Amino acid sequence: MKEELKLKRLVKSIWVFNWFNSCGVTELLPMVGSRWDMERFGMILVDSPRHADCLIIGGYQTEKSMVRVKRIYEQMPEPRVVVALGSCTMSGGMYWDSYNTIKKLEDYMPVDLYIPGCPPRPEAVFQGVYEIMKENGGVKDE
Amino acid sequence: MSHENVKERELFFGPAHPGSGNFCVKLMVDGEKVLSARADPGYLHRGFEKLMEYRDTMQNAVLSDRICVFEPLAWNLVHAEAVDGLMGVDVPERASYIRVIMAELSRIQSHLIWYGGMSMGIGFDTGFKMAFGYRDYILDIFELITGGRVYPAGYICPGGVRKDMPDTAREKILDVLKRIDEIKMLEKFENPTLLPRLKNVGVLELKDTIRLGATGFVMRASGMRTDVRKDDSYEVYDQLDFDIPIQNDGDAYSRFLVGIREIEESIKIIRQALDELPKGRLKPIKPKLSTKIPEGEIYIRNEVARGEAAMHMVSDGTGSPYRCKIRGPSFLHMIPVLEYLLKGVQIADVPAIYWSLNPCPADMDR
Amino acid sequence: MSKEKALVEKIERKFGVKGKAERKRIWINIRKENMIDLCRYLKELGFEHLSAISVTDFIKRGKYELVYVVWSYHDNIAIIVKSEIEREKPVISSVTEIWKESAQIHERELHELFGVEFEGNADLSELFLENWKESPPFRKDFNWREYVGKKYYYKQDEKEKIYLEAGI
Amino acid sequence: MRMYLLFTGALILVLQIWIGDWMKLKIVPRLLKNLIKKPMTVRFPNESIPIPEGYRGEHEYDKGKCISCGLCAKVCPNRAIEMVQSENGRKYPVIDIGKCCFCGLCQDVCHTGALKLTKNLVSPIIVDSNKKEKSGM
Repeated sequence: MKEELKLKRLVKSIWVFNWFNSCGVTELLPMVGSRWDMERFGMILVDSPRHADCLIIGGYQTEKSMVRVKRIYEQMPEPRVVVALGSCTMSGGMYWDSYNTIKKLEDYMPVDLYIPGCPPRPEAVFQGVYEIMKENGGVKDE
Repeated sequence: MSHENVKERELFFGPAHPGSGNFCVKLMVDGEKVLSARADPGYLHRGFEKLMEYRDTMQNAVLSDRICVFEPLAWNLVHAEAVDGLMGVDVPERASYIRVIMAELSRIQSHLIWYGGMSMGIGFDTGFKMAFGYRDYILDIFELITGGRVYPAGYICPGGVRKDMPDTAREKILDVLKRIDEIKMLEKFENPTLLPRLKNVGVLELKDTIRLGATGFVMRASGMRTDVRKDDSYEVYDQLDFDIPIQNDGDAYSRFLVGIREIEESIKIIRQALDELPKGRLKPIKPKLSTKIPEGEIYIRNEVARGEAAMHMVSDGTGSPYRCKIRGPSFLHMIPVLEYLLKGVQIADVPAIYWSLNPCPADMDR
Repeated sequence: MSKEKALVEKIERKFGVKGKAERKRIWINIRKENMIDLCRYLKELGFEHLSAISVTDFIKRGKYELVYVVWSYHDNIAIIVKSEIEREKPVISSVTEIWKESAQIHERELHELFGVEFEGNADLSELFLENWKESPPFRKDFNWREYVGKKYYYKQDEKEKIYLEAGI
Repeated sequence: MRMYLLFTGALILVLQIWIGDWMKLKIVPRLLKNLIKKPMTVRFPNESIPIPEGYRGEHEYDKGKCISCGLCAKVCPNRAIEMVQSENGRKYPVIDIGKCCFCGLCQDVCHTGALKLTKNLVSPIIVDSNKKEKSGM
């Protein structure tokens, strides 16, 4: 694909792919629920990687699930964003000595945003997504 | 390969399917009918039983939150009782009551996740939004009492509870319970579009439940009145009176009905426990690096939201357990029971049956 | 306690083994050979719910200790049957013909994580790990800290010094 | 024109009663109650739920009170605390937020109260894009 044709900037609100793994589930599903309601920011839960812009890795990944995450990441169209939640994606977190979990996510796939916390609160995730959209030009500077 | 002789195709109800958590079922499908199913777990396997051998008691209490991601406090209670039993410590009366209140709150919150997941599985979006909306009020209570929204970080620890329940928590709990009572979740499912999706779908007779290892609400939905809180009672459950809701026809809807009735029972238990809560102040429990678990062996059985959770702990006198076998209820529900139930059903029923077993991939893979 | 004592005497008389009775728990040690007919006898007594099968790896004695926990819904008691097998060549006959599918899945997990051979179990295929070549991961001699240090951590990364000092 | 509206309104009501049984009309009172009730959504940027006391958030460390006993480094389940030699010869704990699981064991084990968990949240960390190309796929 020629360089300038590749769409660099994210010009619409983020659609999140439904790969709510490990501990992220208990904090991401309330975000989809009506109390935090991420749809106010235009973030919709999408069921196929083809429509998704953002892949939220919700915590530790095992060897087996890392294979699937890579395949999902390759299927996502180009202006894609990877958000990694929790300390398990940064440094192995609580399972630093487990034989089956991935210790550092950046060895396996490019990550755009780390959100510390175990698991992080919905406010922190919203703030992170806001910064991602500001970084990728999706937000008109008010 | 022409289409005539290809009868069976393999379909993945896979790890990234919107209806299924991180758990994959390989379905051999002929047209719309599922011929056979084969579970393929292991996406969340962290090797918990060996992780606990490298950590001492207080670190294990923090680690035991994450065995089942949906109900951390119930597994805290299992681990705390195993260590208390080995060390021969009997917990102060007030701490035991607080443990029961927190375990029942965690059961209500876990049933709300199940209600939301079941609605998402069969496409009833208002139920999903409502369930996760009201569950958040319980997370506010957890935040007030244990300091963490989702993970209590070992709040129920060996020897009692990490810090005492603040006095403001009582009104907050009663107010949230009133709110959950008001939403009358059952009536939302009594409509002609949802009931046929669950009525006599995935029927499990009583004689098959014991053979397949089903426990908890799956057996109660098939007509067996059994509850570990009453048969093998622990903490102060024998001093509280609550009854066990059962159904008889064992299909997806009756499993769901038993679950929702259990929420009303849990609300009754919490109200009783709050009234009988003994006065007094509990000393906060400080982690000590020198705690030694005396040599011995114990087998603890608890009733968690998904069924019977058990832990077999062997200790050899050092600070950390020598061997700690964790028996999660979803391990039996999602492999033998699900494979048995999925034979011969339509593909459209697979999410309904899957979600009717209150699946938790985390405590299946451990 | 009276029900537990009566049960323990009945089993001791029939199998000549020593049993310990606590509240709602009975602990029995038995030799590998007649463990199967004790399990069959317990199934007839009404202990039809197999709660868990677990293996404890006593590396000092060179023995695996298999633990079968069965529960009776009739008289609400759990019997824990323990029998020892060799650690190097762990082989024992399977209990799947007594407690059908629930025993089968427990044995399949223990086969993968501990390497125990269950004769008579139809399906001991892999469960949690995909094409795992090393020795069974939950044995005591498979040191996780070494394996993880080799596979995941790099010596030269400054932030991982604290893990490498932890005896990886 | 008004006569026409009244007529269709009545027709719809009759049809509704004739098709749906009376049970369905029971929902109308709850429908009105919900219309008046405030929605439960927390409008995040302007509104936020108050974080109670004792919430386990970011760390706050007071070097004066610290007697560098090293207990917090031993008790941390994630090994997030490292005792680092400082110029005056004593060792002081350094906490790596990327490893920490905010369990609060270090706060409880520290009997001089030097290490406390405050109520404020931890801010997200953006990975700058030029470093991103380096990481392997």
